[in-house]
Amino acid sequence: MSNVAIVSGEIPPPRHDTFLAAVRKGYFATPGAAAVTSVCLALIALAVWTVFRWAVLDAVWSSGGPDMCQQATGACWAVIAARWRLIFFGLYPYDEQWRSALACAAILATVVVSCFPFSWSAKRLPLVWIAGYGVFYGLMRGGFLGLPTVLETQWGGLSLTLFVFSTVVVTGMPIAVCLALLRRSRLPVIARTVAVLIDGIRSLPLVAILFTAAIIIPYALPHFLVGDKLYRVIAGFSLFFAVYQAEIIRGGMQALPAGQEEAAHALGLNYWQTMSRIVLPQAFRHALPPTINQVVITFMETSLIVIIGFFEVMASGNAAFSTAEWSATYVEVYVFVAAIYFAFTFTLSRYGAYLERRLNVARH
Amino acid sequence: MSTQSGEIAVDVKSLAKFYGAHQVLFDVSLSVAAGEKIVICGPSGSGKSTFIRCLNKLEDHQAGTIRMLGTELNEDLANINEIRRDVGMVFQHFNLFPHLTVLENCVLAPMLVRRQDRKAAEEQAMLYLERVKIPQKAGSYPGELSGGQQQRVAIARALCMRPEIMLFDEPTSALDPEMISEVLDVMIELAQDGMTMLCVTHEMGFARKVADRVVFMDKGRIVEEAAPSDFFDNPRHERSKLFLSQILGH
Amino acid sequence: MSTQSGEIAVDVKSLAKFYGAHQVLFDVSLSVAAGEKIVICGPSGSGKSTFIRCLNKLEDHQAGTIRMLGTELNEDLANINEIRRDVGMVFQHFNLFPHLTVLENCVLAPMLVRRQDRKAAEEQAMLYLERVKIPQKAGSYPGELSGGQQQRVAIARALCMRPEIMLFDEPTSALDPEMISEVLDVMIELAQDGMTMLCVTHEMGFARKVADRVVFMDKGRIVEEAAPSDFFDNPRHERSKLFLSQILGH
Amino acid sequence: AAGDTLKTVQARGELNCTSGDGNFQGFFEIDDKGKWHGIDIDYCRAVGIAIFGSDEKVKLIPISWAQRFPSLQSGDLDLVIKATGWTMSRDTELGVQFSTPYFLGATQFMVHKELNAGSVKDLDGGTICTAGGTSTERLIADYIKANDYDIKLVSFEKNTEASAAYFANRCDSFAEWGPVLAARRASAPNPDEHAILPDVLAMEPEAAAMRQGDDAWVDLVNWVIAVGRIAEENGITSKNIDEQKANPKSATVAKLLGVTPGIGNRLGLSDDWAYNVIKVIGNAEEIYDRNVGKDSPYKLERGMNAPWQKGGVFVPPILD
Amino acid sequence: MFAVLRNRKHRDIGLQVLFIGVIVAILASAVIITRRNLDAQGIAVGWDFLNYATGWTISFSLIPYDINSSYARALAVGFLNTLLLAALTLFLATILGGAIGTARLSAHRLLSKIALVYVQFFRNIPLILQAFFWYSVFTHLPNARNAYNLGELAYFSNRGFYLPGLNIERGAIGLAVLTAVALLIVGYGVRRFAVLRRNDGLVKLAGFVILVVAVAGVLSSGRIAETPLFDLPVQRGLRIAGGLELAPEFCAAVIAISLFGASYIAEIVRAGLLAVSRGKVEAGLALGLTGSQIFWKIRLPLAIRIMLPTLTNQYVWLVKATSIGIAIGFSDFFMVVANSINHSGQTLSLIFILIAGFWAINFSLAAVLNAVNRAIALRGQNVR
Ligand SMILES: Nc1ncnc2c1ncn2[C@@H]1O[C@H](COP(=O)(O)OP(=O)(O)OP(=O)(O)O)[C@@H](O)[C@H]1O
Ligand SMILES: Nc1ncnc2c1ncn2[C@@H]1O[C@H](COP(=O)(O)OP(=O)(O)OP(=O)(O)O)[C@@H](O)[C@H]1O
Ligand SMILES: [Mg+2]
Ligand SMILES: [Mg+2]
Repeated sequence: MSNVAIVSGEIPPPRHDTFLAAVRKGYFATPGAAAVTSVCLALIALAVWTVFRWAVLDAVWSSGGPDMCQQATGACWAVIAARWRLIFFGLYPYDEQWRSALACAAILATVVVSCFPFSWSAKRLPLVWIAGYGVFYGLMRGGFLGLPTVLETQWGGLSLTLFVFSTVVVTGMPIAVCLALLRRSRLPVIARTVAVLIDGIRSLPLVAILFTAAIIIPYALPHFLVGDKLYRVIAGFSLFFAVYQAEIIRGGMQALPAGQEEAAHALGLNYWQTMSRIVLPQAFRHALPPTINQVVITFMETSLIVIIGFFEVMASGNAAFSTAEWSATYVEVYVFVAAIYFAFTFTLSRYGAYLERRLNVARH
Repeated sequence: MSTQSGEIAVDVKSLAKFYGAHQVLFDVSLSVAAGEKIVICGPSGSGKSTFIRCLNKLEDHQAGTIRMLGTELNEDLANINEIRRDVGMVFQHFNLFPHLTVLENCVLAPMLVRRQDRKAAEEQAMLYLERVKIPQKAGSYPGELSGGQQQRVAIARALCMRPEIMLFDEPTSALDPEMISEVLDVMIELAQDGMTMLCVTHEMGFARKVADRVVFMDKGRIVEEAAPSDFFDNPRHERSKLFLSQILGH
Repeated sequence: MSTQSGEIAVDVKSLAKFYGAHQVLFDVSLSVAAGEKIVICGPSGSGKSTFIRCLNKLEDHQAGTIRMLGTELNEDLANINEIRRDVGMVFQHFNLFPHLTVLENCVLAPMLVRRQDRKAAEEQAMLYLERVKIPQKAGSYPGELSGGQQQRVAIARALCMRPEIMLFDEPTSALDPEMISEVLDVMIELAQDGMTMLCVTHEMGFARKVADRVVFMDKGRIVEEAAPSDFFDNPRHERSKLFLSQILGH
Repeated sequence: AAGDTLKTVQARGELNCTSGDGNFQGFFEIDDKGKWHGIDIDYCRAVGIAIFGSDEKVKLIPISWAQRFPSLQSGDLDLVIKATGWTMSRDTELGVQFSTPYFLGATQFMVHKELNAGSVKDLDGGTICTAGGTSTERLIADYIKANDYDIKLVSFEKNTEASAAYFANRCDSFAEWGPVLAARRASAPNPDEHAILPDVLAMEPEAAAMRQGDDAWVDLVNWVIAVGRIAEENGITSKNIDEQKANPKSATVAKLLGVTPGIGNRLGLSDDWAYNVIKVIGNAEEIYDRNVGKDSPYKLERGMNAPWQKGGVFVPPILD
Repeated sequence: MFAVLRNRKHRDIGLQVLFIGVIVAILASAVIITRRNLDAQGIAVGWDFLNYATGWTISFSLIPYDINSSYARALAVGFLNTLLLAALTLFLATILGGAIGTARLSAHRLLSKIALVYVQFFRNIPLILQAFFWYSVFTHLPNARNAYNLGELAYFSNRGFYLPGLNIERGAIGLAVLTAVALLIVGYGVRRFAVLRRNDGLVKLAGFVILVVAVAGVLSSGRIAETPLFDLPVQRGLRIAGGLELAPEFCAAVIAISLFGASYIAEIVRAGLLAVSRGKVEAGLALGLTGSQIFWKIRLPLAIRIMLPTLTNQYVWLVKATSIGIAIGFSDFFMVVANSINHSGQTLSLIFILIAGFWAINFSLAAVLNAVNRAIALRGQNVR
């Protein structure tokens, strides 16, 4: 900037700094900043080198068995080579695991498709999900076209994790919106009761809820309503997700000036229109980072369904190393499982950041 | 629900309004015939905004009755929605929807409430945006507009609903004189179309030219209510005299 | 950092400002002597708010220089804070702190920035609140005030810092004429105390009475800059003539 | 409901038995192909074979420790065979019924050799890592208290973590069941640095658990366990069973293998059920050796788990 | 009939009655059916076991406990451990999360990048694996005999950290903490609602003195007789004795949960700060407030009002995250319950106790924070 002589006042719009200039400005602006940057870089380099040596240089790859691993100072990836199918597919029958893989892909495709803005309409989204779940269920469960039936109790691994996760979010979100709206209801009795309900449920450990859904609910429901354990557990999990998400949405609503609702009313929009077009879109915008938080948490918490006997990824990983020959390789298996989790949750985080940027246009 | 001239569009009787224990409106009564234009003025904090906010039930009142277009504003749900559909309002603080573009702000209600199709709604919205001189900002978000531009969008948005009664709360406060006269021209046109208008404003020029009556409020009461010529040239009440002397003096 | 009359308080040279690729200020230059009162006017969206927001660096400019009280506004943080301490601003949208009472809004900066003790700060704040006629609302929260009351608080808050230069962005937009004249009186008093003022306003009465110069902006440029008498009676530029004809006409 | 579990199972065409929510070495483990095996699994299969003649009708339901008793009571399970110790509180308060024990679990200690500890006594002032919620934990606590040692016990959720803590030197000793200790030591980076102390804590009897009130069902499970031992006593294995059946060397063997009637209808089964079980699963010794003994990676001595003739404590009931 | 429903008041009443009715009906039928089913299957939910001795040890306990103690006492030990862990981790996670969330928005590129990496890293790796990692860090310190030694005052080893302790009974220490908290709350109330606002400095000083005296009094009442006030750790045999022992399990749990929680709180703080409208910050700038003054006096107070529901959510969640302790051998409430289930087999009763315990903690936490949320809500409506 500064003293550029400008005759007409018509100057070209400012261009962004070059990459190098941006780096210098952002990271090496002052001696202090430069020092901090250097120290950080050195630490990062050290960490990367250590990990690299362990995970790559000194590692035993698929060829070695447990005995070779015992000698090696690095990672023993042989366990993954030997047991990866267990980790990815759990107890799903060995010869049918291609179905599980396809089903997994179907769910992933559904998630990806519904992440694109063009499918965000009240008509398209349910269609996409119904189709996705249809394919998933058909493949996983089988029982037609000569595919042997595989019961829900045998489902496992990544496809189960993804199935539980996506179902919980997809069904939990609408419940969350309802709960949030009820919690803000004008009617004191409803608002209070829902508040107690939300506080009550979110105070419970998820394990207790899953356990209740799996074991105790059958006692409390008439027989025809009991259904399969997996779906009961998903229902309980959804409710759990919903109460958390409801509070997040309420937080987002709290950030809106009252004038917004008033303006909508003054235009004659009814309650639902006001909520769906004015209040919720803005509330979601304010609540996006915590929402992503909650979704990430939910993804990781799917690992708790092991408590009621489902072999999702984490449990399969546990089973993978706790045999006589692989019991020393738990670090490798955990790193592998962590990498799987990281791949998904990190993608979710980046998607959240993308959404934030996209929705940010109008912030003032 | 259409009103012919001569019918009573707004009928307020002995209205009282409290915020908690703090009373801000005292025994306000006002009757407005369909097609009439009322200008409400009065010192800051005298309850003008509160009064017109009561008229479409954005605020609950604690005593008295309000009848809009023949329907009493009470606890009847359907009524309130019907009324709001036919009563437009421009807010003192604009209250644009920041997540929607200017155009979307304008077509939202016509599409949802009046069930217009998008194309018709957009065409009509562009018409009003042109009238308030900001068609070029149709694609911008409210956060990218200057104060005056926002106010004009707020006016266009309310007009897009083609309401029978319009409530304006200082619709020209953020505008420059030039734009004020443009906006007032729009309002005068509307007035000539027979729309009932209640307008909180201190544009005395507008009051003189358009208003059928001027209502002067102070401390939550209607102090004086008169034809503009009477009001300006011959105010009866001490308070009004003082007020007018200040205006005309400065 | 005190300025004697005759010194240059504000010196802007060839200022250019973009929002993204959209240029809103073009080659704006203006020099204001200490103690001078400038009125800035112009149609809505012409860049008035943007211009005065650049003066205390609420917006970055992309070309040109700004010197306030002798210090250039550049990337140096310390400068900017020093400058802002001595440059008060009243926003078009008030921007009161909604979590603080009116009184707390007014004493916050004097206590934190000027290191006044609470008692002195509160006394002074009450003084200014009395001047803008709302001492009784000292304990209320901004959300409980009418539009005009909020605007008055905003003015009082800025004054409590006793700045050397005041930037007003439409300080009377939400006020009724009576209150406008009160507020203008306050401003005139300040003007007589020798405060440098830049005021975006369309109160031409104020401009005539107080301003040393009127600056007329259009489409991001300063179109005309003249003493009020010249400006009103004898505008040189076509655009100004049009603008004035509208004002005086309506 | 109680009283007719066998009929329910037969009507359903499926036996619901336990597997795990993870691995429990030697007792239930998943192989590379996702199939369960282990001692507990073998007994589940044995019960299934006894009822249906083949183990295809056995549904191994993955279930966590906490879930096993409620699932049993709610009827989701017909039988719990999941390394479950026979304790008084479970037997009385919980309303479950135990079979005769099929395994005796011995708790032992692994120590760092550098400590030169000869017995638990030498660990005085030290720390022991173990898996929590197991009977091992309780036994050690009891043992330490009884001997008045100043030893600290740190328990973990799983023995994987407990042993990792031990190997990291967080603890002076790692206490667990024999099979687990053996496996961990074998797979340690340098097995020679660790020793297993001679101290053996009181054994825990592992037994199958069933709902209270169905005596016939308990009988059936008891006899499924028993036939493995009777077969061992008589030298019958899965390999030589057909010769033995063709040519029974004693009245007991003849009865056992269904050559002469009696073993079946008294339990409501067919007379060849024991034959089927042994043919597929093997006798008690085979089960032991395959899963934790000399044919397994654990190479555990049979010790107490042997029949009385071989220095163990097990005595089968009499088949008459 | 229809007209009655169109009236807002009547409809409101009707809706609320209906709502309550449905809820009561669901609950009642659930209770009745459960009763019937449990009876039919002869399942008794017993509580007797609570009085029986557990027979197992707990490695970390704030109250006396040994293997002859009852289940009830074991559960109390676990409950207190969880309380302690929760209090510490909430505190640390809030401070760290606040700092990182703020740094995320910093103009300083490096700072914001580091904060971003922090969030992405700690948020996206399952807590249990992080707990394992920190635990292994602590267990890879030298053993007790070779412990790092800080001037004979403190020792750092893989058996734990040993710091100088106080020879004061634990009960008294707990009481002192409670006293301090209670006094602070009272003090805040007095400051907020009383007329004492003028002589701020003096009032603060008086309050501080009262606080110190009260806490010291409570503490001295718990002095263990005939011991020095300070209890120094000493090396002895296989381990270090005396002093304040911080077990590696405890340290790993605190650090893992705090770092993990901080990454989530950081995002919440960031969202809250972003939701504060720019105009408010600009107003602060225009008044000459410095960046930190604006942050503390304007942005943060406004952001807190926005993020409180979400923050409450996260707190409640974090309290439950303490149950990760089970994986690394810290005896939190969940671990004690799980062990009790395995030992006694009383699953239903113990799950109920688990629910009740977390319910008690979290419900009080949420109730307090919700009350704060209501108390500090912005007043009036035309705030822009
Ligand atoms: N954040 C923004 N992004 C893009 N354009 C903007 C932004 N803020 C303002 N503008 C545009 O800049 C121009 C000047 O705006 P400014 O607020 O300075 O006008 P003004 O002269 O103060 O008008 P008014 O009298 O209506 O307040 C307007 O055309 C406006 O649309
Ligand atoms: N939410 C509220 N709580 C308490 N008092 C309020 C609230 N809103 C408004 N008031 C008070 O009610 C009175 C009337 O306010 P109102 O907004 O109607 O004034 P107004 O006539 O529109 O003034 P202006 O011309 O300044 O906008 C004022 O004294 C104001 O302080
Ligand atoms: Mg008003
Ligand atoms: Mg402006």
